[in-house]
Amino acid sequence: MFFNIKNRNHKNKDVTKKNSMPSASLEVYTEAKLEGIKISNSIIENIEIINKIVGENTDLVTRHFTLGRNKLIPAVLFYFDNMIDSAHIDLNIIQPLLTDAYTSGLTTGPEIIKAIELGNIISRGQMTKVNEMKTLTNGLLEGDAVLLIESVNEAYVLSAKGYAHRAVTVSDIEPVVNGPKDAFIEVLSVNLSLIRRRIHSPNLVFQSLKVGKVTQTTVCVAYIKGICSTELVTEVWSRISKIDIDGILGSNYIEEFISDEPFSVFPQVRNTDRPDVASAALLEGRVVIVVDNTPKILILPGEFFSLLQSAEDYYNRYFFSTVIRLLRYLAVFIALTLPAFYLAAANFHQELIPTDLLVSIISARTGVPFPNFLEAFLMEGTFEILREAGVRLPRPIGQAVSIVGGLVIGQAAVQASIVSPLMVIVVSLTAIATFTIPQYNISQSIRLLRFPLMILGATLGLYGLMLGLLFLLIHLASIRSFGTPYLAPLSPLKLSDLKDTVIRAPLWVHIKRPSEIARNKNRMDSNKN
Amino acid sequence: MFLMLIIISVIIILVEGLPLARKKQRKEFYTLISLLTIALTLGLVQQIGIPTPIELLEDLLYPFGKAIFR
Amino acid sequence: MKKIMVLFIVMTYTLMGCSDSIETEQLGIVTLMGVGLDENKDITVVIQEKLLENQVTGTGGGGSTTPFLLYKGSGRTISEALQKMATDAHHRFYFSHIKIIILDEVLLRTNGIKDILDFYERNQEVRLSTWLLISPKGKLEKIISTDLGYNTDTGTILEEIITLEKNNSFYNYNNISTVTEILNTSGRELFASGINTVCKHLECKSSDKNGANEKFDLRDTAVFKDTKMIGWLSTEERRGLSLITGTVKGGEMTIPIKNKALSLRVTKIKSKIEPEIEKGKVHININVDLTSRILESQTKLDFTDENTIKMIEQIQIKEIKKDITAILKKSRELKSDFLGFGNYVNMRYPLFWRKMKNEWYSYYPDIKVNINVHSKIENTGKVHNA
Amino acid sequence: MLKKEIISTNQFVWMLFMIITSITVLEIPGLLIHSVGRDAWLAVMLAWFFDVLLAIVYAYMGLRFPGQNFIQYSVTILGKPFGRVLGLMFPLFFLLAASNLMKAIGILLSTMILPKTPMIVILTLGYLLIAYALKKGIEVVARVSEILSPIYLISFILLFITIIPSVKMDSLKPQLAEGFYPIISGSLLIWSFIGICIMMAMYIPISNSPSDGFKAKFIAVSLGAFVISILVTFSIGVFGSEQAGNMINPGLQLVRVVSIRNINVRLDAIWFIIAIGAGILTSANLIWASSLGISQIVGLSTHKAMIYPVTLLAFVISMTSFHSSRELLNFSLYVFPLIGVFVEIGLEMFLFIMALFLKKRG
Repeated sequence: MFFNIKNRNHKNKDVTKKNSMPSASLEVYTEAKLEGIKISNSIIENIEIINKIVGENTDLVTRHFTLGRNKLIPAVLFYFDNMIDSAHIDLNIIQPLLTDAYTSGLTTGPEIIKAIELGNIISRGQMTKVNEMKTLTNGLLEGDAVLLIESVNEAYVLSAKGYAHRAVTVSDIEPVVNGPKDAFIEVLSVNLSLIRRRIHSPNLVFQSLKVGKVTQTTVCVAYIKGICSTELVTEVWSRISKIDIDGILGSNYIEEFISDEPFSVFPQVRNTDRPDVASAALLEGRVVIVVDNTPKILILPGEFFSLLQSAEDYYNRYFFSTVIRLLRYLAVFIALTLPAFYLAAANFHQELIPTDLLVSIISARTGVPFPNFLEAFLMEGTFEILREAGVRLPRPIGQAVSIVGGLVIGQAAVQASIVSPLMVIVVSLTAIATFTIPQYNISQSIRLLRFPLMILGATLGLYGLMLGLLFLLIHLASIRSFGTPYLAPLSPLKLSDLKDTVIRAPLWVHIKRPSEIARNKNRMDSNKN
Repeated sequence: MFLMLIIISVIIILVEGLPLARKKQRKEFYTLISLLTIALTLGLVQQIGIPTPIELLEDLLYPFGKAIFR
Repeated sequence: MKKIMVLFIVMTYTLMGCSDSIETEQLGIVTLMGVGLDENKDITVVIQEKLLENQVTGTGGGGSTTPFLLYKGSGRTISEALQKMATDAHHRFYFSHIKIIILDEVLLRTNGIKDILDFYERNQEVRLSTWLLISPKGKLEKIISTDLGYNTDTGTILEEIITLEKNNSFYNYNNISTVTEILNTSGRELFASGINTVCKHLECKSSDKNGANEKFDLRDTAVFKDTKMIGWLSTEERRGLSLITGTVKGGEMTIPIKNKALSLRVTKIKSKIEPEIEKGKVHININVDLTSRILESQTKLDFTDENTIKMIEQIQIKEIKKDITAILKKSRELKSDFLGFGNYVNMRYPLFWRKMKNEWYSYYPDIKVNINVHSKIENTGKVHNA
Repeated sequence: MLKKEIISTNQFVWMLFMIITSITVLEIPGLLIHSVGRDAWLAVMLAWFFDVLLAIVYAYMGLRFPGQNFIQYSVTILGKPFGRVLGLMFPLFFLLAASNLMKAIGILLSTMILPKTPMIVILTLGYLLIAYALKKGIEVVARVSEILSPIYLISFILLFITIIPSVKMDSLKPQLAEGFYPIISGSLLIWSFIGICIMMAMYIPISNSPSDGFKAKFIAVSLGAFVISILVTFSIGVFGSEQAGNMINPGLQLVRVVSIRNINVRLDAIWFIIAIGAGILTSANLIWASSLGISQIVGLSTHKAMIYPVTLLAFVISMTSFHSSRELLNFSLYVFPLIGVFVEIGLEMFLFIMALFLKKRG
C-alpha cells in the first residue's frame, strides 16, 4: 500500500503569529446564503468574498500574478493545498499563463484573457466557467483550482484534483481464488473507472448527485440503459434525492435511508467492493450506487438469494459452483437454527437423539452447573465477544485473541466443566457455518436472529422453533426490495430464474436475465423474438 | 382468560378501531366493535357455564351424524 | 411501541412454555423393561437404566461395577409400579429409548398380553417399533440383571443381536406394533420370540453368579391363544413357523445326506398361504418357494451333476415339509391358529369367514393342508466339488 | 397502498394442496380408518371423484361471475337481504373450520410433545402468528405457502418411501368386507374435509388467470387425495386397521416406525412440526377468507381492519369449544361433516341452480 503524497511547496501562508487564534469571520455560509452571490468584475471584491467564506483555512492557497507584459491584468489562483495535483497546476495552468502565452506572441493582458476565453492557453483538460460564488466554492472544496481575473465577471474552475488515496488493491472482504482481484477504493472517480473499464457500452450511465448538506458527498447512480428498467432508476433517484442528512460518510448511510423495510433485520441492499460483481449486477439490470469516500458500493435491488451469492461462483466450473451453492444454503440454515435445534432436542425431544449420543450428552453435561439454555447463551455470547474483539483489534493482535479465546479458554472451560464439549461443537459448527456466507451484512442478521430462535427452541421446543421460522418466512415473504419480492425467484416462483439461484447452471444456459428485475430480459441474441 | 380477552379487545380497538373512527368509517368501526362483542360474549358464555353455540350445534346435529357415520 | 408490546406478550407466553422443558442430565435413559408378576399377583416392573460411561469406568470410587442400574417396583398397573419406583430414583425415567421389553411367562399365562400392551400403546414415549421378548418362568429378573461383561447395557446388546439375527437366521421376532396388529386381527393368534440365558462355554458352573459366562439365547418362541400364552415351540416347530411366515431369509439349514451333513443358506424365500373352499369345506395350500446356496458340504457329491442338485433339493424339501408338518401338528394340538389360516380365509372369503368365525376352532384340527415346497439351489459356493 | 392482491396459479395450487392435506392429515386419518376400515382408500378416491365434479361447478360459477367470490355472487343472485344471509354461511363455516383445526393442532401438540404447556399458550402463539401473516396480506401467505407446501409434499414422499419396507399389503385384505355403506359414509366424511378447498372460490377472483381455477383445484385435490389415500393405506398396512383406527394420528405414528436399514430414524417430531406449520398456515387462509367474507357482506371498503377481531373470534371459539380430544373427535366425526356437506355442496348447488334459473350473470 502506498500513498501519493504531494509536496507542500505551494503553501505561502504567513505563520509568524504564533499560537494566537487567527481572526475568523463568525459568519456561517449556508447554501441559501451563497446562492445569491454573483461573481463581480472586481478581483479585489471577489478575493474579499472568497476570503470571507473560506479564507481562514490554512490549506487555502492564494496565488497572485498578473497577465501580460504590458497592460497588466491582475489575476489570482485559488486552490486547497493537497486537494490538487501540484504538477498539474505548475505545468498546465501557471506555466502556460506566465510563460507559454508569450511564446505564442501574445503580450497584453486582454489578449491573453481573450485566448483563455477561447480555451486556448490553459492546457488543463477540464475547465468550466462559472458566474456564481456558490459553484465556485463548491469546485474549490472538491479540489478544483479557481482562476479569477480582473474585470472578468466569471471564474474559471480548473480541475486539477489530485489527493492522497489508497491504490487499487486486492479485495479484502470478498477474496476469490480464480477471478479478478481488484477492488474498489475510496475515490469515486477511480471506482467509476474500474466499472467503465469492464463495460465498454455507450449505454452505461453514471449519473451523480450531491447528498449531505454539509459534506456534499457525490453519490453516483450507475445503470445500463435498455437493460435496467427506468422505473427502478427513477425510484432509486427519487429516494436518494429525498435523503436529508448533514453528512454521508459511508455507503451504508445511503443504504439505511433507501431501504424499503427499515425495521427489518435483513439487509435489502447488496454491497460489494468488487468491480466485477458490480458489473455483473449492472448486466443483470440492477442499479449500482457508488458513493464517494467508500470502497463499498451498493447494488439494488438486493433480494435474499442474491445476498447469498459469491463472485467466486461464476469463476469456478458450474458443477462445483452448484455444489458449493447448495452447501452454502445448508450452512445458512445451520447457522440460523443449529443451536436452537440443539436446545429443542436436548430439552424437549430427547427421542430425536440417538441413544448413544444422548448418553454422551448426559455424561458430558454431568457437572456442568448451568442449564442447557444458559450454557448455550453463555457460549454463543462468548463467541460473539471473541469475534468482536478479533475484528476490532489490530490484525496481529486479533489472531492472538482467537488463539486465547478459542483454544485456551475453550479448553479450560471444558476441563473446568463450565461448558460441555458437545456445546462447544455446536457453537463452533454454527460459527463456521456463518463464515461461509459471503455477504457480511446478511451474516450479521443471521447471527442476530439465532438468539431469539434459541429462546423459542429452549422454551417451546420444536413448536417454538417452527413458529419462529414461520414468522421469519412470513416476514421475508412480505419484504420487497425496490419492487422485487425479497424471496424472488423462489417465491413467487420463477422456474427459469432458479437456474442461477438454487444451482449455478452453465453460463450458456442463462438465456434470460432475472425476470423480476431487468427490463430487457434477453441475455442472448438467439432468444430474440 | 376472560380478562385477557378484554385486554386484547381493548388493544384491538386502540390499534384498529381508532384509526377507523378517525377516518369516519362508521360501518367498519361498528362491525369491528360488534365482532369484538361477539368474541367477548362467547368467552363470557363459557365462563358462566351456558352452553356455547358450538355445543348447541353439536347437540343438534350429533344424533344425525351418529346415524349416518356410525 | 406496538411492536415492543407484541414482543413483550410473546416473550411472556413463550416463557410460560418452559414447563415442558427438561434438562438432559435429569433423564435416566431406560433401555430395557421387564414386566412380571409377583407373589401377590401384582405386576412387577424391572427396568434397566443405562449408566453413563464415566460412571462405569470411573476407577476412583463410586464407579459402578455394572454398566446399568436396576430398579424394581410393583403395583396393580405398570404405571403404578413405575410411580413407586420413581420415588427412590434421582432421575426421571425416560422411555423413548427403550429397545427391548421382556414379558414374563407367568404374567402372560395368567393375565394375558393385551392389558400389558395398553401401557405401551398409550404412552407417548415408548415407540411402537420396540421389540418384545418373553422370558421363561421365573427367569425375568435373572435375565435383566445379567451383565455379559461387554460394558454396555442389556437393551443395547439385545437390540444388536436382533438386528444381526434378523438377516442371518430363522427368527420370529415381533415388535409392539406387530403384536398389537396380530391381536387385533381376526383369525390369527400371536407368537413371540422368547429369551433365555444359556452358558457361553460348553460347561457351565451353576454356582457361577457372575453372568460373564452366560449369553442370551433368543431362539425360543412362545405361542398364544386369545391373548394368553399357552406354550413354547421346539426347534423343529420354530423353523416350520419361520418357513411359513417367510422370515428365514439368510437363514442356515443343515440337511442330512447319507449320514453326512450338508449346510444350505436360504437366499430367497416366498411363502404363500392360500385358502380354498370346496363344497363348503376349507382347505389350505401352503406354497413355499425358496432359493438357497450351498454353504458347506461333508459329502463327496458331484455338484456339477444336475441330478445331484435335484437330489439335494428333494432332501431339502422333505426336511422343510417335516418342519412345517411339525408346526401344523403343534398348532392343532394347542388349538391355536398362530399361523393365521383364519386370517387368510378372511382375506379371501370374507363372507364365508363371518359365518364360521365363531366355530373356527371346531373346524381347525380337521382342515386339510397341502404343503407345496419348491426349492432351487443356484450357487455352490467358490468351488464345485470338494 | 390499496393495491389489489393477486396470486399466481402456482400459488393457488400449493395453497389448496396445503389446505386439503393439512386439515385431513391432522384430523382425519384415524377417524376415517375407524369408520371405514380397510377400504379407507376407496372412500378417499370416491371423495376425490365427487370433489372434482363439485370443482367444475365452482369453476363455472367463478367464470360466470368474474371477479366475484361466492359471497359476492350469492348477493348478486339472490338479492341483498337473502343473499347476505346465505353468503354469511361461508365465512362462518371457514371460521368454524379454522378454529376447529387450530384446536386439533393444540390438542395434538399437547398430547404429543408439550403435555404440560397450557393450551392457551400454544393457541395464543399460533393465532398471533396467523394475525401477523394476515396483516401482511394474502399475497404474503400465498408466497409462504409456495415455499412451505413443496416441503410438506416432499416430507410426505420421503415418509412414504422410507416406510414401504414396513408395509404389509396383506393387512388391506379383505376389501369391502362391510359392504358399500361404510365407504359411502366415509367418503362423505372425507369429502366434507377435502371440500374445504371451496376456498378456491375465494381465490379465483384474485387469481391472475381465473380460468385456470379448475385446473388448479384438480391438481391440488388430486395431489391431496393421493397423499391421504397413501397415508391411510400405509397406516393400515403397517398397523392393521383396528390399531390404526384407534390412533389419534396414524401419520405421526407412521413416522415413528420409519427405519432405514434397521436403524430407527426418530424424526417424527420434525415431520410433525412441518405438518403443524402447514396447519397454522391453513388456518391463516381460512381466517383470511372468513374476515374477507364478513367484510364483504357488511359492505366494507377493506377487510384488513377485520383481521384482528376475526382472529380473536376464532381464538375464542378454539378456547371455549372442544375441550378434550374426545369432544373434538365427536365433533369432527359426527357434526362437522354435516355442516361441511351442507355448506360446500348444498349451498353452492343451490346458488348454481338459482343462477341458472334466474339467468343471473356477473
